[in-house]
Amino acid sequence: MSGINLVEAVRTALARALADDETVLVLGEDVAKDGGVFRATDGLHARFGGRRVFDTPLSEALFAGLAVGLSAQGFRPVAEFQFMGFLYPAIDQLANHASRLRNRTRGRLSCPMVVRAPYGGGIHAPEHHSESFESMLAHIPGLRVVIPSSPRRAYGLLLAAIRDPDPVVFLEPKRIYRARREEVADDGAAAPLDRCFVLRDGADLTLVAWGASVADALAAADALAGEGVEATVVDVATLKPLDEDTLLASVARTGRCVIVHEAPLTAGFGAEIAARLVDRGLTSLLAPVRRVAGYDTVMPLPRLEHCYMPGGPEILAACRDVLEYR
Amino acid sequence: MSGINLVEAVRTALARALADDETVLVLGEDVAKDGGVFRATDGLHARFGGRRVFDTPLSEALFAGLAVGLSAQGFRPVAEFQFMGFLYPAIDQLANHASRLRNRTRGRLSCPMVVRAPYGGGIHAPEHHSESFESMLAHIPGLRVVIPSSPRRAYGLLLAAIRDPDPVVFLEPKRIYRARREEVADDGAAAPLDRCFVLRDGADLTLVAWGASVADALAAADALAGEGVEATVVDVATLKPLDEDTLLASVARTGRCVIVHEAPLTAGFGAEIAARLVDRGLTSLLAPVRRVAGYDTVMPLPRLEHCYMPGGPEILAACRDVLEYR
Amino acid sequence: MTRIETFTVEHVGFLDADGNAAAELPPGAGEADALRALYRAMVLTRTFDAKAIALQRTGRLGTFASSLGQEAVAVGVAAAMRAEDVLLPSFREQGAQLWRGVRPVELLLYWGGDERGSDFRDAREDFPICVPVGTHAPHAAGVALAFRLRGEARVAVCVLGDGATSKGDVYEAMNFAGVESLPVVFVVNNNQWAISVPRARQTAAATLAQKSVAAGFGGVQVDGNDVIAVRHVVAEAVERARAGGGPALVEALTYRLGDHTTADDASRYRDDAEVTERWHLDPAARLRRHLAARGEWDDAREHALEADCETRVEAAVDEYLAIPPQPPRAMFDHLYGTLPAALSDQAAHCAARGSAAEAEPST
Amino acid sequence: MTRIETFTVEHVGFLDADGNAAAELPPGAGEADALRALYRAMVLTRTFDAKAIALQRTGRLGTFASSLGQEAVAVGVAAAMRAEDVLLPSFREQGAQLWRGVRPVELLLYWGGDERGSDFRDAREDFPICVPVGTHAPHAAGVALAFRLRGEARVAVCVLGDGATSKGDVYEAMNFAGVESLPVVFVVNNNQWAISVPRARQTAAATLAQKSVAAGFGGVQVDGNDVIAVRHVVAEAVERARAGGGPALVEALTYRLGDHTTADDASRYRDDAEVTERWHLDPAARLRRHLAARGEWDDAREHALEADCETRVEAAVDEYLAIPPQPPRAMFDHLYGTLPAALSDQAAHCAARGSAAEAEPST
Ligand SMILES: Cc1ncc(C[n+]2csc(CCOP(=O)(O)OP(=O)(O)O)c2C)c(N)n1
Ligand SMILES: Cc1ncc(C[n+]2csc(CCOP(=O)(O)OP(=O)(O)O)c2C)c(N)n1
Ligand SMILES: [Mg+2]
Ligand SMILES: [Mg+2]
Repeated sequence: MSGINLVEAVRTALARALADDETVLVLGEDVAKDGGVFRATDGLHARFGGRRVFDTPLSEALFAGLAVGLSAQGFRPVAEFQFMGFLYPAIDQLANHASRLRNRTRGRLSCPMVVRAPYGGGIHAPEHHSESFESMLAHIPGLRVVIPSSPRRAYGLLLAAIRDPDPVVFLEPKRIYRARREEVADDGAAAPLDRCFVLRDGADLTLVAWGASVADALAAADALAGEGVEATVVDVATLKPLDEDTLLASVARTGRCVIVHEAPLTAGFGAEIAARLVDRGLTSLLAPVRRVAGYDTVMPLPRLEHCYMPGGPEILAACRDVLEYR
Repeated sequence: MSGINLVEAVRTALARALADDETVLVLGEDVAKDGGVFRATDGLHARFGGRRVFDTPLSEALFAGLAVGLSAQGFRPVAEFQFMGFLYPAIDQLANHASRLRNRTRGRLSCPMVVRAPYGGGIHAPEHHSESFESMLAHIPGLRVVIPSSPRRAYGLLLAAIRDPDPVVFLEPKRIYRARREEVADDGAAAPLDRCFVLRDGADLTLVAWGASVADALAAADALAGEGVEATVVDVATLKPLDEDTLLASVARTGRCVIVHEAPLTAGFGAEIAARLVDRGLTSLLAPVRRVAGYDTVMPLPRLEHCYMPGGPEILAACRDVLEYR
Repeated sequence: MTRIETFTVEHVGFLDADGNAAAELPPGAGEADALRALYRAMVLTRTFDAKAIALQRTGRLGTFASSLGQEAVAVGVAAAMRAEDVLLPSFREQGAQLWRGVRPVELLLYWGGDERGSDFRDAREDFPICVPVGTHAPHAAGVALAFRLRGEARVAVCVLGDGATSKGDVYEAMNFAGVESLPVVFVVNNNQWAISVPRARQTAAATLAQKSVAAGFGGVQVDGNDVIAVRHVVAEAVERARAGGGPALVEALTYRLGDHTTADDASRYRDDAEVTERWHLDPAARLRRHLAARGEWDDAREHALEADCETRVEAAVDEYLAIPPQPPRAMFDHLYGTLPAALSDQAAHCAARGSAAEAEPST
Repeated sequence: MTRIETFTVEHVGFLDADGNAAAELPPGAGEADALRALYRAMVLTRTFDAKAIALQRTGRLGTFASSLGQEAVAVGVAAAMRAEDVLLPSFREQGAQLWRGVRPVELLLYWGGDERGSDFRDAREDFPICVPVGTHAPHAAGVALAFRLRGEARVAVCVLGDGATSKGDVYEAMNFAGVESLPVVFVVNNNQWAISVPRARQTAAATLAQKSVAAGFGGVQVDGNDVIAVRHVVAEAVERARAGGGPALVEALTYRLGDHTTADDASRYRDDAEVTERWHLDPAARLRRHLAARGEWDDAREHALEADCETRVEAAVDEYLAIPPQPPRAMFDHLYGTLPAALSDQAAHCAARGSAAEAEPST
């Protein structure tokens, strides 16, 4: 099958950014010779050299803060966190510094940096390797939080993130790193960072998802189509700032909405979307807004992981609930 | 005026817990001789000694992890973070360890620890001293997140938190540390950790808040009463686990709901409550659920702080909107 | 300009690569029965590791971190501890865990993706494997402080990698241990690599032992492929800590002969020649040669040991493979001491889903 | 047992408490004009601090952290830097900021609760005050790496407190600076206290200078109340770093004569006697005595200086008090490079609210 998969699209975008702009740097643990544990940076060290693509010591707080210092000096560092579960020590730098430096200094200093991290479950990874806490990051003012769901969007959104003048957290759904190939023109074209993508159009129901859950939502929509139900599928893509208008417009039409995410339900980002709908879209709601999400439990180790992950059956059950609601 | 204020209630509860249970420890920065920068631990070092009440080095990640080790060994450490803005470095220990140790070991080891932090704005504090990110913590499975809104509840909830067999984040709204005195019987009675408190009853509207915003909500309810509108005011108190039933029951009656919090709107905990209402309470909703929250901005420095904080006028405006909605 | 402080780092080793005593063994350190026990433990660990890799390769275990070539560190450390001490391992100290009574089947369960693997039947106070690198160092300080508060003569032993020494929390924990003079020993299992990042890119410090200078206590380097030296140096540190002498840092120099984990391919970033070279320092062969030269080991014993290790590991594998997964609802069972009512719907949903779900492979 | 590494810490000081040269001054270090400039900067800093405290006490400034008694550290550090270097201060280095061109009115705006105070008209690349202790250390490493990547002969200078040396991120930053041999100098402004926690409870390390041993580079201790020594030692470190010699750590021993901040009451936790004792080591008096003994300072100059500092600070205060707050919508103006459309409603709401709001006191 031709085309490239999502992790290759990430790599292609990184290479393009490194080639186009000499202020772009790639750093993190094992990103140089090893090419990243998922090979997202494979070949970049050989091609762009150790000055531009380098390994840091095993110090997540350090390299987040390093990116703050580098970007305040005009570089565009792209820092890879090996897994999202190891990003916690960097939240301090993201919340107290990266997201604020521009505001604190009235624009004198700023942080055009990107933080990348593979996230999410479903690959039978070891303990602490399957986390999704995008909503925690989406709560931090001054950040952007972006999550691609396909190779093409990964390429365009990552380029946009790198070119953005402010800090962007770019979360890569590792469950679909190699799930699907598609043709991605390496044309340097960035995708918009402030827009949801409507991937499928239907008048009966709006399915909202991001990351790896988008494929699940599309599959559910396919299944529903077989039953004569036409669902719109929205890939949120940029959680922060949130393109509320696209979501409201879709639900204004369908009146029914199911939101899907892997992260635990409580205070997950699905809540924000539901809250926007009940604030500005109440009149259009013909049914409760359902969230199909992870349980409020610690992500179980691999043997039970499949019982945690919200999947096809859960999504379809929620859709049917919402569709049957009168 | 007789009675004690909120910070004194915290101190009274700490003293009671230290006296009742010799496994209870108090630790943090400046909690010993200095008695904490807000004096929450004043006198405890003198009374219980340096073995039970001690200063740590300036290392937030350390003392969060220290509490994990101590509690796994059967102690009940109560760790004070000087301000919530300095709790970020401890999120790693809370999310990757404290909240999981019991689950990871199938109950063999557990973390009966409490993390206390003054939080929120409104006292003209320096930069980084006015943060509210309770929703980030409420997203972490295995934690409890508790926020008192009065001296009496502070006393009872803190005792409950200390006695709870699992890690509890106890956030103290410093804006009302000294706002109001009330009689608090030092009777060792804990308040329930899984319940919202209905502070005022009214059939026209449900006002939901926690922490310092509860007083604002009550004031708004008073103002509305003057206009003949009777509002229920719910103090959420325990954000996680959330007592959804009390909230649903109230909105089932009033049909109208306004949620108030200081934290930035997006992915704030208000979203979770709104999402629950639109999931399970849609039919009772007579109006959009409004969130009166902080802007999605960095908390401004003191000169503009009052323009960030959601206050009386904002709450009343939202209430009127919701009340007038047909 | 006045010199106000001087610090030194010492290196300790007894056996050379051929197993000859290059330095005089400390009194008692050469006792044959004890050395044979160490040797057996190293071979058991190696057998376990090899089997775990094989299980992973055939889809019956998750990602696994082998300790090939590093067995002397884990075994030496564990042998230096008392049963009542507490071990806080990282994820490559199965040799220490096995010595301390963690059962092979428990390790397999853990790496096979089952939380019950961390519910050790014995070693009840030992910490589970720690994956987020270095984050267990503050726990070790907490455990040590607990011992001190209760007046117990026990010691916490925290093992971490060379990469972990770059983590701020490890430094913070050492610094606090220094302040409180806690009964805790930090052992750096320096296998020269943190995945693909070599030791030299991790820090400019000439030794990792000197990391403790920043925390105000001593550090010592030991030949980590010399189990006698590891046991001796760690035991000295542990007993000093037990006696109130405060914390210590031990850097054990060893080498990761295998891939970082089964998910890694070390040939991408390091020379095979380097690995071949390092095989000459194999800690198990070294001790075997030492014992053999003293007439305390022979082929018959070797074959018996191999067979015994095989049998024990095979038995554990059989036991492991026969254990059905927990029911889905298990993810709620130990989330809190008592499940909050607010979660009962979720738990019920999960339980129902479990009974509906078709079984998935155990990794 | 073989000794494999030895590390030493040196202490540097030139002037004794009376201002006499106890050791020979380095060549050029005694130049009178330069010393008078240092003295003037210390007195200006002290005048500024006193005024800021007065403003706070009368409700016209927010919480403020005075540097009383520590002026020699801030001034000495700044005097050792070149204009093109970058300063990353904590929150008690106004002496260094003023030297580098940050205007008193900007400092007042900042502490008065106005973000414009960190939009320095000059010193455009210097970092703003850092409140979360130690978190600016990684930034300093990043700035230094930026210099190196661009091939610029510039140095990042990061000043932090004794308490900050307990933070893991400070260690991580030093460690990385060591690995990359970055042009960065870390200066520990050791004023013996972190709010109420004395230096001895912060770490068991005999000196804070030795913290860099863990990071593989040198540390030196300097008498932080001897501005000549501070300037000299920091300049040596800065120039070595500029020349490619890598990072350094300088511990400056001084004392916080005042409260931690205006929100603090140090009498709760420390003896007045200790403070009185430490007044004898006052760095400003020391340099004045030194200059006076050399005939390079006199009462007339002192009075002129006092008057000049008063005038400059008063002018800054007047300017500060006359600056109206930003409009409320300012909180959206620099949140992002371009405000996302998704936030325009919020910004409009805020703007409207501002026009309605009655003015509040500026703290
Ligand atoms: C905080 C954190 N960051 C990253 C990782 C991913 N990771 C797992 S092991 C490892 C290298 C660890 O090196 P070292 O400490 O030397 O231990 P070793 O694996 O060599 O035993 C890394 C980067 C992790 N587990 N935790
Ligand atoms: C990470 C963090 N924790 C706690 C605080 C609260 N706090 C402000 S200053 C301070 C003490 C700092 O001591 P030191 O580093 O010695 O600097 P000094 O104030 O003495 O100049 C503390 C604990 C903070 N600002 N940041
Ligand atoms: Mg290693
Ligand atoms: Mg200090």
